[in-house]
Order: sequence, then C-alpha cells, then structure tokens
Amino acid sequence: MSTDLLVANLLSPPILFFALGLLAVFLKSDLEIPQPIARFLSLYLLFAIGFHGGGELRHSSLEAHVVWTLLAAIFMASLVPLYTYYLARLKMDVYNAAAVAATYGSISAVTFITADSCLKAMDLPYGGHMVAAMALMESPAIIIGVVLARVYGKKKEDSEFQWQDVFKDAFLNGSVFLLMGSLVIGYITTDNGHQSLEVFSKDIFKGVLSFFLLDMGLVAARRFRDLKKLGWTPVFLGIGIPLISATIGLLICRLLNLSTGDSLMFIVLCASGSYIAVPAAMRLAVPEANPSLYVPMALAITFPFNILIGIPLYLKAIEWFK
Amino acid sequence: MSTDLLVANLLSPPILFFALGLLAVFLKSDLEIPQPIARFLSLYLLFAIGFHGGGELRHSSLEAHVVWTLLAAIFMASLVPLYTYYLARLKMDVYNAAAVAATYGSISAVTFITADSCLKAMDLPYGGHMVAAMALMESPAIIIGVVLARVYGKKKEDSEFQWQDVFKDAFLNGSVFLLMGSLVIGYITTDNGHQSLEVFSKDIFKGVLSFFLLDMGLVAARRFRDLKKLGWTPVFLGIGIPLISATIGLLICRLLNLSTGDSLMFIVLCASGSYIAVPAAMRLAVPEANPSLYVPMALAITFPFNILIGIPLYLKAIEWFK
Amino acid sequence: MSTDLLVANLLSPPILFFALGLLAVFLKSDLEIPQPIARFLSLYLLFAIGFHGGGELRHSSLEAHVVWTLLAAIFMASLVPLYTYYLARLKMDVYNAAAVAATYGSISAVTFITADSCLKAMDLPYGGHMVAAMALMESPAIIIGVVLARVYGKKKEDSEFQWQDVFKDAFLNGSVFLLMGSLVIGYITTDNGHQSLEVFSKDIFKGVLSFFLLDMGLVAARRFRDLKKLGWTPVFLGIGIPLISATIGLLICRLLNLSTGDSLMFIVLCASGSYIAVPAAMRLAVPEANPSLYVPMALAITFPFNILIGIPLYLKAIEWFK
Amino acid sequence: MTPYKKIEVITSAVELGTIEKKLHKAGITGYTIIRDVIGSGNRGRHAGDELTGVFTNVYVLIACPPSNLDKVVEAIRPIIKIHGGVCLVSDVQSLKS
Amino acid sequence: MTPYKKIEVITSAVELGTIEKKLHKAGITGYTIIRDVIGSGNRGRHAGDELTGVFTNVYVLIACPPSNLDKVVEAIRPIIKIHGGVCLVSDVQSLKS
Amino acid sequence: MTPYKKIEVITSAVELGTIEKKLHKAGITGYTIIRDVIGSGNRGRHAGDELTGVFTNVYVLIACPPSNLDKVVEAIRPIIKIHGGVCLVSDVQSLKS
Ligand SMILES: Nc1ncnc2c1ncn2[C@@H]1O[C@H](COP(=O)(O)O)[C@@H](O)[C@H]1O
Ligand SMILES: Nc1ncnc2c1ncn2[C@@H]1O[C@H](COP(=O)(O)O)[C@@H](O)[C@H]1O
Ligand SMILES: Nc1ncnc2c1ncn2[C@@H]1O[C@H](COP(=O)(O)O)[C@@H](O)[C@H]1O
Ligand code: NA
Ligand code: NA
Ligand code: NA
Repeated sequence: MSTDLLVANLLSPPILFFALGLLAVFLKSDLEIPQPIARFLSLYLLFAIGFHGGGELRHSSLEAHVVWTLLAAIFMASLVPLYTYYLARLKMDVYNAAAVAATYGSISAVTFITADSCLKAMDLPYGGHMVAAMALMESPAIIIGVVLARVYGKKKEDSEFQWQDVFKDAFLNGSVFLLMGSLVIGYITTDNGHQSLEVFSKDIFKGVLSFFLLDMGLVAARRFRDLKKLGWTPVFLGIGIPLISATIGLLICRLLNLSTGDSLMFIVLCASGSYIAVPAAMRLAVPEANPSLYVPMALAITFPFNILIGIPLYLKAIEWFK
Repeated sequence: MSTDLLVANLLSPPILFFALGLLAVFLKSDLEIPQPIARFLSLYLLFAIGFHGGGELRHSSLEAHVVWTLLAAIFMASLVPLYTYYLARLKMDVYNAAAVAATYGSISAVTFITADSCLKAMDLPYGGHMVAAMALMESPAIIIGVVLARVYGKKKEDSEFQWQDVFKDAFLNGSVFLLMGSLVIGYITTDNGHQSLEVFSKDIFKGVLSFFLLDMGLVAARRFRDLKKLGWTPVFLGIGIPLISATIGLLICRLLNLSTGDSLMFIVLCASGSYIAVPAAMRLAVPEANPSLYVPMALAITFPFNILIGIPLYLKAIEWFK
Repeated sequence: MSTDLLVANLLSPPILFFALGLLAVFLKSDLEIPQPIARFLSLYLLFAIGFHGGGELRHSSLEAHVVWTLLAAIFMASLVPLYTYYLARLKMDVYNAAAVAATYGSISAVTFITADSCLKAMDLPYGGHMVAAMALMESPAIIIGVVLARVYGKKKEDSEFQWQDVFKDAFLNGSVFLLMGSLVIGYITTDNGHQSLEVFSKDIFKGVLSFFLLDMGLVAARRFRDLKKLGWTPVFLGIGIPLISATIGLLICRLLNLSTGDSLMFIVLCASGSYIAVPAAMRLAVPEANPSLYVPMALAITFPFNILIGIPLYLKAIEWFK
Repeated sequence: MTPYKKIEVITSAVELGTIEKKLHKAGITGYTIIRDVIGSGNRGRHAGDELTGVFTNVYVLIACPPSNLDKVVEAIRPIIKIHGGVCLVSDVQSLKS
Repeated sequence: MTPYKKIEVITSAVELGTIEKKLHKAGITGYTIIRDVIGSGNRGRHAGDELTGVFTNVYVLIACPPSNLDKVVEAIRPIIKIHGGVCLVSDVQSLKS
Repeated sequence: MTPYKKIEVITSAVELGTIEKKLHKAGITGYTIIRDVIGSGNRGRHAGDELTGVFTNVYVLIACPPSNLDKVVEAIRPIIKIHGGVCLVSDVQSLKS
C-alpha cells in the first residue's frame, strides 16, 4: 500500500505542478507567475484553510485531547528551535544558527495544506483544531530565535532593536494574522455563511493550490543556486532536522493517541520550516544572518522533501506504529 | 426580529472579513492585499453585479414602476449633492464642500453589493433595474460637484480645465463603464451565456466579496489617520448626510410603493458615497479640494456605517413604514 | 443556420466582453485590467486548456488519425511562414517580413480557446490531441522566421546572436512550456486528480475567458493607433493570410477526414497568429523588425477577425465541404 | 557622450495623461514613466492603497538636450503648481545611441 | 530653480518602515518610494521572488535643501551599514512649486 | 562620501537578461533594476500592455567607482545601439557603507 500512497501523492496535480515549476527553472524556461498573484494565492490558501478549520472546530466539542494537542503544539514549537540551534551551531555562526532555529521551529502552511489535500484524497479526516495548532506554532520560534541570537551573539549597542517589534513581527505578521482571523471567522459565522463560501473556499481550493505550487516550484528551484556555494551542510540539515522533529512528533502523537489524520498534520507541522513569516522577521531582528542560507534550506530542500517524500513517509510511519 | 437581522448581518463572512481588515490595521499587522488584486476584485464585483442585473432585466417587462424608479434615481443623484454642498459649506471651503457633495451624490457599488448579499441571505428579491439605477446614479453628482466648485469658487484663468474631460471622467470612468457594459451584456447575451458563467459570476461571488471587504477594511482603517487631524466634522457629516439621504429615499420608496428589496437598494444608493470614481474625477477637476478629507469620509466613516449598521437599520425602517 | 451560428457566437459573453474592451478604448474610457491579472488569466487559460486536453488524450487511443493530424500540424506550422514571408516581402523589408512570417506560422491560444467555447456551446466535441497540435505549432515558425531573417538579411558580425537562445525562446518560452506541461500533467494524473480540479479548471473557465477577452479588447484597440500610420498593407495581410491558411487547412482536414470539431480547431490553428510568444522571441533575435507592425497585425486585425467572423465562417465552410 | 539635461517629475498619478499631452505638444517624445510610486510631501502620505489613482504618484524621467530644458520645465511647471509634487533638474552625459 | 540635494537610497524592502520612521524623526517629510525593486550587490542577487520582502529592495528618493543633507545622511547611514545597499547623493535644481 | 559614477540605462525589457550577463562578465555585481517601466522614444510609445515584454521597458541603475565607468558603458553601448533606449551618466557621492 505504501508505494501506492507515494505514487498517488506524486501523481496528484498539486505535486505535479510543483515538479513542473522545478523543471521550468532547470530548463531555463522564462515561465513566471506575476508576484502579486503569487502573494494573493498564498493569502487565499491561508484564508480557506483557516475558514474551514474554524468551521470544523464549531462542530467539535472542546475535549481534553484538543487541549492536549494544542499544548503539545506549543511545546514542539519551543523545543524544535532549541535542538536545531545546537545542531546548526556545529557548522554555522551564532546568527545563522539562530535564524535556522527559528525557521524550523516555525511551520510551513503550504506543507500543511498539501498534507490536507493528501488526506482528503484518501478520505482520512482530521480535526479543525489542527489548524489552530498551526496558527499557534508559527510565532514562538521567532521569539526563541531572536533570544538565542542576542544571548549568544556579540553584545552591541544598537538603539534600533526593540523587543516590541519582534513580538509584532512574530504574532501579527500578515500570514499568522490572516490564518488566525479566518479561523475565528470560520468559527463564529453562521452555517449560512459557510454555505455561501462553499465554492470559493472549497471547490476551487485544489486548483488554486496547484497553481500556487507551480510558483513554489519556480521559486524553490531558483533558490538552488544559492545553495550551490554552500556545500552539503544545508542539505544534511534541511533533511535531518525534519526527520528528527518528525520522530519526536510521532512519539507525542502516540502518547496522546491521536487519530491518523491528526497525527499526520501534527508531524507535518513539526517537520516543516517557515519561508515566509520567519525570514521577514529575522531579516529585521537578526540582520547578521544570511537569508540566502536559511530561506533556501526551508524552501529548496525541506519543502520539496516534505511534500514529495515526507508526507507519504510520515503516513506510513504512523500506520506502522499503530 | 431586528436584532436578529443586525446579528445575522454582522456574522456574515463579508462583514466579518471587513472587521478583520480594520483590526489588522489597528493592531499594526502588516497584512496587505496586493493592489492589482484589489483592483481586479473590484472589477470582478462590478462585472458580476452588472451581468446579473442585466440577466434579471431580461425577464422583467419594462413596466411603469421601473421607469419611475430610474427617474427617481436620477432625481436623487441630483438632489443629494445640492443639500450636501450647503451642509458641508457650513464647515468647509467651497472646493472641499463641492467634492463632498459629489462624493455623496454618487454611489458606492460595494455597499450596494453588500446589501445584495444581505437580501440574498434573507431570500428577499430585488429587480435587475436597481443595477441600472446604480449605474445611472454614479455620474450626475460629479458634474454637479464641478459646477458648484466653478460657480462658487474663485474665478481664475486656467487653460487646463475642459468640460469635456469632466464629462468623460463622469460617464466613462472604468467602474461606470464596466458596470454599464456588463449590464448591457447580461441583457443581450443568451440564456446559454448566462448558464456558462454561472459558477464564475454567482457561486464564487460571496467569497470574492469577502476577500474584497478584507481589503476595504485595511484601506478604510488606514484612512482613519487622515481623519484624526480633522476633528468631528467629517464624522458628523459622514453619518448625518447618509441618514438624511436615506430618509428622503425612504419617502420616495413609499411614494412609488417599491418592494422591500427594491426599497433597500434604492435607499442604499442614496445613502452611500463614492470613493472610487468621484475622487479620481475631483482630483483632476477640483484640485483645490483635499482628497485626504473627502475620501476618508466616504471610506472610513460612511462605508462602515452603512454596511455595519445602515443596512439592517434601513431594512427595519422599510418594514416599519409598510 | 449559418446566421444563427454567427449571431450565437457574437452574443456569447466572451465575444461581447471583447467588444466591450474595444469600445472602452474607442470612447476613451480609462477602464484598465491590471497587467499582473491579465498575465495570470492568460496562464490560467493555458493551464486549463492543457490540463483538459491531457485528460481527454488519456481516454483516446493513439490511433493513426491522431498521428496524421499531429504531423499535419507540424507541416502547416512550417509551410505557413514560408508563403507568408514571400507575401509580406512584397511590401516590407526582410526583417519585418520574417517577423510577420513567424507570427502567422505560430498560433494564438486564445483564438483556439474561443473556438473551444464555441464548439462547447454547440455540443460539438473535438479530440484532446488538438491541444497537443497547438503546442507543437507554437515553435517551428519562430525558428523559420529567424532563419529567413538571417539568410536574406544583411550579413553582419554580431557576437550577440546565439542559436541556442533562439531555440530556448521557441521551445521553452513560458506559454509553450505551461501548455505542454499542463497537457502532460493532465495526461498522467489520476481521475481523482481531474475530479478535484473540475470546478477550478472547467466551471469557471468561460468566466475567466470573458474577463481575459475584455482585456484583449482593450489591448487590441490600443494597438489600432500603431496601425493608422501604416496604411492598408497590414489590414490586407492580416485578413488575407489567415484566409489562405484556413483554405489550405481545410483541404488537409478533408484529406485526413477529420471530424467537424477537429477540423475547426485545426483551421483555427492555421489561421491564427501569435502575439505573445513570437513577438518576445523576435524582439531578441530579429531586433531590426518593428514590433509596432507585427504585433498589431496579429492582435488588432487577425485576432478580432478570427473570433468575430472567422470561427463561424470556418465552421460553415467545413459543413459545406462535407 | 553628449551633455544632456535630466528632468525628474514626481506628482499625482491622475496627472499622467496631462503630462504626456503637454510633453507631446512641446515636441518632447523621449521620456520614461514609472507608475505606482508612493511617497510623502506637503499633502500627506500617498500610500497607493486607494483603489484609485488619487493617492498614488507617478515618476516621469525626461532626458533632453539642454536647449529643450525650458520647454520641458514650462510644460511641467503649472502641473506641479496646481497638483503638487516635485520637479528636479540635473546634468548628465548621454551615450549617443 | 533652487539648488537642492538629491539622496537616493536602495536597500532591503524590510527596512522601509525604519527608513520612514527615521526620516520623520529627522523632520524630513518629502520623499518618494519605489517598491518591488530588485538588484544585485554584495549580498547576492535580490530577485524579488520570495513571497516575502526579504529578497526585494526598495528605492527611496529624497530631495531636500543642502542644509538638510546631513540630517538625511545620518538617518540613513546606520541602515545601510547594517542591512547593506547604497546611498547616493547628487546636486539637482528644484523647480520651486 | 566617495565620488562615484551613476549610470542609468532604460531599454526594452526583453534585454534585461543580456544586460545582466554583460555586467557580470565585466565584473560589475552592484546594480538595481526597476521593472515594468513604460515610456516613449524613437520607437513609439511603450505602454506595457502587451502580455509580453515587448512593449515594456526596464530601468537599470549602476553605481560604480569612476574607474569602472568605461567597462559599464562598453557593456551597455551595443545594446542601446541595437535595441534603442537611453544611457545616462552622472556624478554622485556614495555613502561608503
Ligand atoms: N522633497 C521631496 N523629495 C522627494 N519626493 C517628494 C518631495 N516632496 C514631494 N515628493 C513627492 O511628490 C508627491 C506629492 O507631493 P506633495 O504634493 O508635496 O504632497 C509626494 O507624495 C512625494 O512622492
Ligand atoms: N553598486 C550598486 N549600484 C546600484 N545598486 C546597488 C549597488 N550595490 C548594491 N545595490 C543595490 O542594493 C541592494 C543591496 O545591496 P547589497 O547589500 O550590497 O547586496 C542590491 O540588491 C542592489 O539593488
Ligand atoms: N529622451 C529620453 N528620456 C527618457 N527616456 C527615454 C528617452 N528616449 C527613450 N527613452 C526610453 O527608452 C525607451 C526606448 O526608447 P526608443 O528605443 O528610443 O523607443 C522608451 O520607451 C523610453 O522609456
Ligand atoms: Na516546524
Ligand atoms: Na449617494
Ligand atoms: Na497560424
């Protein structure tokens, strides 16, 4: 069954369009998605996933396992950056290690959404609270990354730095805010409201995702160039860290006895790295770190790894562990 | 029932996303909708509302009450700017008063569309000719505003000014033109044509509206800043003028014995102010007026007032008067 | 029946919106579709037509007539530029004639898509391999055009020119690549994959096409100005060449005994001219040619001719010849 | 290389049509336009977020021989006067093409 | 025409907020911003394709009387120092509006 | 502040790849690009509305030490000659970063 799964995942339109995007860059095609469009598609995806998550939360009672899952999510969002920092520190300076830590402590919404598509294709449900878990996991690692950089970094006078800016970037950046907001709106709006947005937020969802992944393929492949100069370190870390995080995540899922769907989502959150919210925040708060290192790691190594191999792999592991 | 109505309106996704947009700015989130997207969404809404209005016009015979309604629309579009001018003149110079007059004489398509969503949610129909009324009400106030500015303003030699430019801006600006054009196309195309656009123009409509209102919330909230420097005048006028216009509109609706749906749409047209077509035209024809005054009035005061409180209020008034 | 056909075509929303776009420019309205949106809509159309073509290819066996049709497509893509060059050369210099040759040898995807809409409205099917034919016909003419320019043009030393760039522009430009890629993806993805993209790629298709044609109308009309300075030559060539190519195409269709649907698509490919892929390639490889000549010819003459008159005309000719 | 004058104009986007018309009237056919420019000046911040050109600016760059400078400046002056913005003139060397 | 200084700043787009804040603090309220600018410099190519402002630049043009030059340069200097980019100063003539 | 040369190039957008390639070949790695620029010149109006880069321009700004000026100009000259556009050179002061 597991090869079936891998093949089914690889043959789904979103993944194929991602591959097409990679191919376009490798063949030097001038295919390009206009940037305002790409940003809009990503806003749409956050909006739709949040809105639906909220809708499903309404129909689920706030049971103990929901609370436990959310707590576990926050726990992992704080743990991952710590061991990531020390691992990365073996090969990088303080600032870059801190940025990498923040990157992997936070999450990638598109990986989550791709996993959602994959579960839907197999009729495996997952709880709306996993979307809340995603929203909760975006920010803590940013704070931790900045703390690490300031604790271990050179002490310096800089009147520029302000903690309140860091908190604003962590908790109120556009993607966290839209996701959270849509979740809340999905929760409080009426059934009527959900019905009226059905086609827009559900039926065209996978098509939009396919188009967006086409752009992700283009962007990820362009970032490979940056990696070439950096040797094998980013590759090892970019696959190794997700695997470690996925393993710990899997243990927690067993501990909490989560369903297959919830487990996959939880593991995907642990194993994915942020390339939207974190880089923007790090560029401001830890300008010494080199974005041409940590962005490509998350975008050109971890993201493709997760959506091509990771998701089926994690699924198999979940079933094997049951 | 009226509180129900207010709550149902407030809990509908478009309104909630508008609120989310406001909140984003107040919390200083960096959430942003790319501008080409926002412009496209607004074009889409005009296209869809026009196309459907045209489609419904085909199935309604051109009865007397339709003609009377359209005449009443033109009448109100000419009356509103006149009393608005004299009211505004109490607190502003000639040029700003003229611009405010043009603003409130013209209409806000998005307010109309939000009212449409609200009626749809309650299964209250309205006639396709109300869309024609909207199209007819956009332009006259622009001409009247410019006339007021030139009659009461300082006489000056300016070789730049040309009436033909004003007429072009009034009747052929992009939004009026697209609305009118879509109305005509909706009228003359075949049933087959309507069917083939069903999903695009109808099923995803409310989703697009929600997204657009998210942007409107962002834009409106950013404009609050402009208002802070201006004291309470814009607030009083921005709520007072719509209430006056709505009252007169209501009387006309009773006089013409319009249905509940038609009445709401008519009143909403009277009570709303333009923040797209009018500012662009005024900036060119009355450059002495300050757009940081009349745009925020329409956008940050009247628009939120109308969609949050106005629509349910007008509905209640219509029923009460029946 | 033929006037019915013409009228039905003219009253379909896509054509009416194209006309609205033309009208907007003639009346000097400032209606404008933001450019990133227009580019996105064009990518969407290529994506959707390719994806569906691929899907239909899966269900058709690779019969002899498919192979023959594809070979005929390549043949026409090589023949059209040759006679077009000699025709154009009567009135133009070598470089412009070569660019015109490339333009008419290649194809216009939007004309193809409009013909698809038209066939769908009449419930006439056509084979998925016609999409493959389209993809195959985009590039050869570009190569031939450049060869013509270099063979007949002034010999010059220019270290800039590189054949490999020409091939890259011909076979890997964004639109060819996306069309080909979507075709392949549509072919290899699962039925499940097709189902999940149904609404996005099929149900909203005609609406997106209408919007895109609105933009095409705007763009085409703006290009009329360029033509004014050039007299009647572009008009004669812009209608004459498609008619010649359509006639030859029709003969080939009879020879291969293609169905009505396949025939229309084949003829439309022969008779249409490229205004996206070719100009970009020619601007680089034959900079001596004037884009203000060959772009408007394809865009402002041939394209409107084909979608307004050509498609119904070709259909009638196909039936008459049967 | 020829000595040229570079004129940079930044003003409200709604004025673009007028500027182009005036330049053409003055016989100036070489200029470059950057749209969707934002900024801040005497009339407050122009953030480009208004769904209309009212709070957006446009940047126009004109390179011309020194002898044409006056024509350009006279074409631009009334626009800046009425609608605000800036007009900056500087000396450049133009690569004769 | 008055002699003015033109200051052009190109740096990472994420710094735009800081730049505006600093200019306002220095009392400079006239400036123009071009967003979505890309480029190449010591930190590699900024291609503007990252779904985030991290690899995009911003261009800020400030025209001011020569007496304000120092204030502007001092406001900009630390940003360029920490975040990279360029700051170019030149002489222009401003059309008094 | 160091004396620098500023080179501004405006030409057809399709040439951007070539320009970047040539600059890199000449050892110039610092430059800034503004895309989607429109304009008017000897080849008519470039309105940027063609669904293709053919009628759109690109603006490239290169700041370099005076000693590099010739290298840059020689890299740009053939492009302007074949594809049209302008290339303007001026003196600036660069804030040493
Ligand atoms: N001193 C300046 N330096 C650069 N740009 C300016 C300056 N003053 C005004 N601008 C630009 O011109 C626009 C209109 O200026 P104003 O009419 O003064 O509000 C502003 O939004 C800026 O983009
Ligand atoms: N010499 C230069 N000329 C023009 N722009 C430059 C130059 N150096 C850097 N830049 C711009 O500043 C950005 C950041 O520079 P850097 O921090 O050196 O990578 C680059 O992406 C360019 O857009
Ligand atoms: N004198 C000029 N000043 C500013 N920009 C120019 C000038 N001449 C040409 N350009 C720009 O260069 C582009 C190509 O010029 P051309 O090849 O002369 O048509 C034009 O579309 C303008 O954007
Ligand atoms: Na993670
Ligand atoms: Na009104
Ligand atoms: Na052809």
